[in-house]
Amino acid sequence: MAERILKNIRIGGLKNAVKGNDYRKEATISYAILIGGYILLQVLSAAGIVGHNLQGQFVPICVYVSLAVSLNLVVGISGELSLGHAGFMAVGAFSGILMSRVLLQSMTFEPLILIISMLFGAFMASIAGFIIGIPILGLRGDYLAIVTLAFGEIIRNFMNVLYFGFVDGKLKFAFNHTIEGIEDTDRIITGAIGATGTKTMASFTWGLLLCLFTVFIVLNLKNSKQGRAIMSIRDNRIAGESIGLDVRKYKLMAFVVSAALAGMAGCLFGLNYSTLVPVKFNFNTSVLILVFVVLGGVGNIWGGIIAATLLTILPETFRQFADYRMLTYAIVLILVMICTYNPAIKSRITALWNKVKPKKKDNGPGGKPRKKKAGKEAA
Amino acid sequence: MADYKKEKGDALYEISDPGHAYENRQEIYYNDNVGGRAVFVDSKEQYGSDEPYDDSVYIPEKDRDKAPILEVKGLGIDFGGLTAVDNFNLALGRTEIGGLIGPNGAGKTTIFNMLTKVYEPTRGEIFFDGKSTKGMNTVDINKAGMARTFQNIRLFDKLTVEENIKVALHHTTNYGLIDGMLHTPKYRHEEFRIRKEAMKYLKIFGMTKTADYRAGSLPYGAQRRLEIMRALATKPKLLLLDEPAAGMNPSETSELMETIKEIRDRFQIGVFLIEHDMSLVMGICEGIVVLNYGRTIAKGSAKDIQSNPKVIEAYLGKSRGKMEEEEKNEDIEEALSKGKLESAPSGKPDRKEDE
Amino acid sequence: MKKTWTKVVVVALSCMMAFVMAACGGGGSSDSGDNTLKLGCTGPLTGPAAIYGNAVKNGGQIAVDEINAANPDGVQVAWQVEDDEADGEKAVNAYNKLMDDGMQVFVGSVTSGACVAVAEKTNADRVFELTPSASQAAVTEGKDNVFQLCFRDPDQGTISADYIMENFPDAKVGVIYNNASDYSAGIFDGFKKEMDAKGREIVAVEAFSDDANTDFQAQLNSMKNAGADFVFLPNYYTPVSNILVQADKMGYAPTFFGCDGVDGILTLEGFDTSLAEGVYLLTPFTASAEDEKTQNFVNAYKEAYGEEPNQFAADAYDCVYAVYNAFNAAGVDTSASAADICEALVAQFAGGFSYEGLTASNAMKWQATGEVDKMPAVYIIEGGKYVEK
Amino acid sequence: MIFLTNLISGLSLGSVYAIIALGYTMVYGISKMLNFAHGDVIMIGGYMSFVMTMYMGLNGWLALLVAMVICTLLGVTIERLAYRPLRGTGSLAVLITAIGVSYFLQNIALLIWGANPKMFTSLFKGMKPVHAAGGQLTITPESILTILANIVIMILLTLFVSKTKAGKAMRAVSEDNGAAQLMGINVNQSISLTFAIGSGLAAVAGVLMLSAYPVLMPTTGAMPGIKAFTAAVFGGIGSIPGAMIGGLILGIIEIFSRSYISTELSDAIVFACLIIVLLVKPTGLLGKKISEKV
Repeated sequence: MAERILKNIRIGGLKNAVKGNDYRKEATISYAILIGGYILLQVLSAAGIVGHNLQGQFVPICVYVSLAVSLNLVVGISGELSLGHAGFMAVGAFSGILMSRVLLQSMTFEPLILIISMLFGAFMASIAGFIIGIPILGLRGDYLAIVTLAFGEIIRNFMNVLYFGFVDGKLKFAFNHTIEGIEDTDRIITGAIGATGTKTMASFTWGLLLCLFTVFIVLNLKNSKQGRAIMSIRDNRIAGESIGLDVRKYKLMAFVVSAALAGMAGCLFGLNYSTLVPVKFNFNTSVLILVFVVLGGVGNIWGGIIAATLLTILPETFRQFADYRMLTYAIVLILVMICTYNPAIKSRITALWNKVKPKKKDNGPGGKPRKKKAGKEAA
Repeated sequence: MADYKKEKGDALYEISDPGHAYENRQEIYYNDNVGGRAVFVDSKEQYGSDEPYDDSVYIPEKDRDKAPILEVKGLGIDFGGLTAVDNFNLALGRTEIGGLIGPNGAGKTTIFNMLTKVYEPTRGEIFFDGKSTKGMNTVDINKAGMARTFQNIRLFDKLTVEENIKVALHHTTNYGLIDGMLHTPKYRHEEFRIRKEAMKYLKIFGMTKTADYRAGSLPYGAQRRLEIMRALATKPKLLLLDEPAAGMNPSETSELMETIKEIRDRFQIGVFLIEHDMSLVMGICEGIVVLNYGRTIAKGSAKDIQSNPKVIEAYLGKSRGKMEEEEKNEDIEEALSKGKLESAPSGKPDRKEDE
Repeated sequence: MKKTWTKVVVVALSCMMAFVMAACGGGGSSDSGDNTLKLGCTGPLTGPAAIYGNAVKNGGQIAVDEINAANPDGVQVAWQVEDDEADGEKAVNAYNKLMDDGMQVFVGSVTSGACVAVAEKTNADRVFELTPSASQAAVTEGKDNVFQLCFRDPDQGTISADYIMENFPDAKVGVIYNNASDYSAGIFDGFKKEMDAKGREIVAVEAFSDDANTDFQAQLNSMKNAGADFVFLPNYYTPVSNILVQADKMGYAPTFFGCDGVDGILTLEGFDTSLAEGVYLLTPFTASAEDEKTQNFVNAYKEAYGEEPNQFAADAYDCVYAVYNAFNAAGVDTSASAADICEALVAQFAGGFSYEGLTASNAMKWQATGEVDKMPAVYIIEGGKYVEK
Repeated sequence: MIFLTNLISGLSLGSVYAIIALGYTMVYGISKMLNFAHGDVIMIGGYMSFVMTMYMGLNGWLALLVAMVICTLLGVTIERLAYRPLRGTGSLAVLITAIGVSYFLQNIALLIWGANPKMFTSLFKGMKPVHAAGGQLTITPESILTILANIVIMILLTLFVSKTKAGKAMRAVSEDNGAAQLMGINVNQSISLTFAIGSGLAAVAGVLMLSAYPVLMPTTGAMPGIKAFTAAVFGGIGSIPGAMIGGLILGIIEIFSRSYISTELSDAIVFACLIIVLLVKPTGLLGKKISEKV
């Protein structure tokens, strides 16, 4: 049959049509923010403008950015609500710390130890993600959310009864009680007391590399066969099945990759402090990461980066409010949510902005008038 | 239009049996309309006096030398205690365009859902491409070569048009997760290839300039078209279209008719469609099944259907159908052959089968 | 599109604001002209552990006010406490904030987990650290600049075990401890080691966690079933009060024995103190001690904050005085850098400096490892008061 | 006997969870949001009752009434100020706002009442626990009355929802918000009413819980809140009898796993049970089947 193109087809005007995601632009913005921020902060630090307080937050900021980006893979790209991200962070942190302590027995080259530990943390977290992912994938919406919450709590509960340490140079493991005959200094993980005596190796540069890697993986995944399948299932599960997408497989994929990246970030976090307690990875931390994602715009990678940075610094800047610090934080959080999501207020801000902003023609690239679609995004 | 036999009781065909070469089978396939099961009988004398209609299946002549792409035997489904569809039988030729019509709520979409295993049928068997689909799920069905569209359009709204098609090409996209995460040369090569392929589909449908737009933001007609394209991109042997012309104006509908025929000709596949727009159904369908209250009330060519009193009754209601049959017949025939006839006796709004 | 840009603007503006605010914090400098020694501390002022941080904040403030009032012409002391929510990450942030504000000596952190994380930093920054209440061994381990004013957790466990074995030779001992708390788990660790070493059996061990610290009936039932007539409670007073209430309802009345964390239970608002009758506690401090020093402190505290001070407040009070005395003894100037002060203070503390305070019956001395030598006393609650045994 | 004691304390703890879960489940049913601030309303209810009895010298029951009124007002205010502006923008935005509200309530309680815990005086102070079987079996008035209160609340609530006009309106709104509006039901009013009832119940739950477990702190509500949320999902979120069954089962599992398996891992066991139930019944024990229209 001849290559005949169907004629006279009217597809209607594209007046109201919206351009899709511009991956290149998204990546450019994300990398620019990360690298630009890094250079800016390094310069400011060198010039002595940035205080200890902010400098001390460089690594945690990077970790939270990375966590926000990886959680976005589940919440934004796969469209499932996860309330247990801190659990994967915990798995990565503790297994990474364990690995670093073991490696320190025989190695001295820190960058290599750090990389191996982070990979190990990612590996263990991905296993946790896989185990958790399998049963929950049949669930939907808020039910899936509660199960992720439950798993996050289970992981933390188990961390409370895990003991690792060296006895005579050998790695020993115990469950539910202390290890027999162990010296204080040879403890690695002591149940609820957590990991102590960790050699801190993390630095801002490592943090940046982690962020870049996470963003690289997530953005690449988004713009690939797998990412498209994951997003398709988010947009319309039934249609996805009808074109032969294995829903469970792709959801699991998003979950596991996200868990692995969270594990990596958790590991860097763990190696930034000489001590780490399991309580750190409770529900509040999971929620905190979720707040980054939602505030940055669900599915928006660079939005998440900015939100994570901002919300990590914010409570610190509120120290001047002394006793009212956390109260202020809570109020700001509520107000910001209402301002960014309430349709009436939003349109007012937009109108205000339109007055100020130089006129641009047409829908610029990357424009996404989401209107009332927030509901769908969240569902 | 393809040639096929119209005479009652004439259009018998030889069916294939899974596992056997169809040539070996000489049985004649009839259907026991009352018993709820497909039976094999030697003659049609078994039918009682209660106005039996011939339930044998019409297959266009061009397809008779090949095994039918789809065979359905005694298909039925119950929701709770309610029988939504009962004793549905069908055979569809390799390159046939078949139509499934009936008033709203007759169970048409339910049949599509059973064929694609969105619902598991309560009774009956489906043979697709000679194989039973028992135990398959929606995904398997698609992999086996059946693709569909939906009554209420189901696109991947936030993805672009191009991505929508690329997703459908994922089975033929040959790279793994690691390639996808790291964008290896293999990834680049494959992406380049499927992009070209996706553009080919867009070109066929004249939608290249929409490639970068979000599917959810397209005009209605374009969305319908994209859904068909997406189904085609999975390289099916049979395409199920659920009300493809819904919401289209007459000129768009006639374009669509051309498109469907073009698709069949170009890809050499079977098409089975649900439609309320009689101009479309009568215009392109080579065989038509009429459904009412979950039961088949008529089968045959467009002409058979147009003159079938049961069909008229189903569309207009019993009392009117009987009392004014004489007077109305012509009008309805006209309506059936020319225009849309969407009102159902129940008058219920378009029901989407659920639960 | 509009939405995106709105967001960008909002985010960018607030980002800038935050950075400016954060950067401004760095403006403080240590060499202010006046003769002031700047002490800093981090502790949980919000969250579930807020009670300890606030006590330290207030107790320290009392000491600072006393010192400043007593020597208007001598070295003055400034006291700044930052919130760390008992979290290592926040504690490091808070510590860095203090550094930005020109802190010279660190008197913290309040909780162990947070303190270990901060101690790493003070060691690197060469800032002298004396913690009032972070009792984990890991706090001082390998850090020459970090000293503790409180007992180490395992030591408390050991001392408790010794006391129990000596004074209750026939008691069947059970333990209920918080396995999610480093304090509680640490004491239990030492306690169990000592009991095992001396061959004394513990008939039942039950744990609970911070997430399930309300219902203790299962644990108490298990104690009861094991026949325990003596229950060791190495916990803070909040769960202990809960345990006492529930044991009373069950009609289970063994001898309860707590550690310094139980101090404060009598002043718990709304608590029926009759339930605590006969409870033993091993603590270096109680507010009902009759010596003059303690009474002065308790009265000043009550006047300022309207409640009785607990052990944390007393520890903080002692810390401020200990640092102040050592600073004066070392003869350093307040204009010296934190590192210089650190070296001078380390020399003092490791070199036999002693201090008589509220929280020990003897004069406290420090080992070079950072551990304090002091003796706790055992008290029993009788007639709604702590009575020394 | 120990078994019976455990069973009673399990039922009593479960009843507390059930009453809290009712608030979760009703709010979820009507506005499809996870109100994570609900646990903190319990805490506020506890403090209110405490303040009324300790500082104002009110009788415990009167204090409970006052606490209920205040919590009801609080619930309605929160809904009006924080949640209503975000209605229809998707569950995520409201979820985060609810968490903000939760932080807000905790910190405001910290500022007002300080960090020191308070010991709550039991509502049933005058009543003595019953000991039986030679001290083996203990029945406290708190546990029995909590269980009774739970049953009474359940019955009243079920009657309210099925018999009264306002209750029917609430059901209609949970079924289909838009359709209810078309039928002339004031959706805002119905949602406010739901928050009012849920928050009033939270005050009751708070007082009952604190009567049995008397330590009151600004963070007192957080963990029971999460557990009750789990209970609501366990029973099928959105279903009133589901909340009751979920709460009771959860309480029993928690107490039993603590008694017979491990005190350290009791929470892990509770959550593991939840997961298992959801695997078998993906929408909880009594939850409505989610069906997707094709």
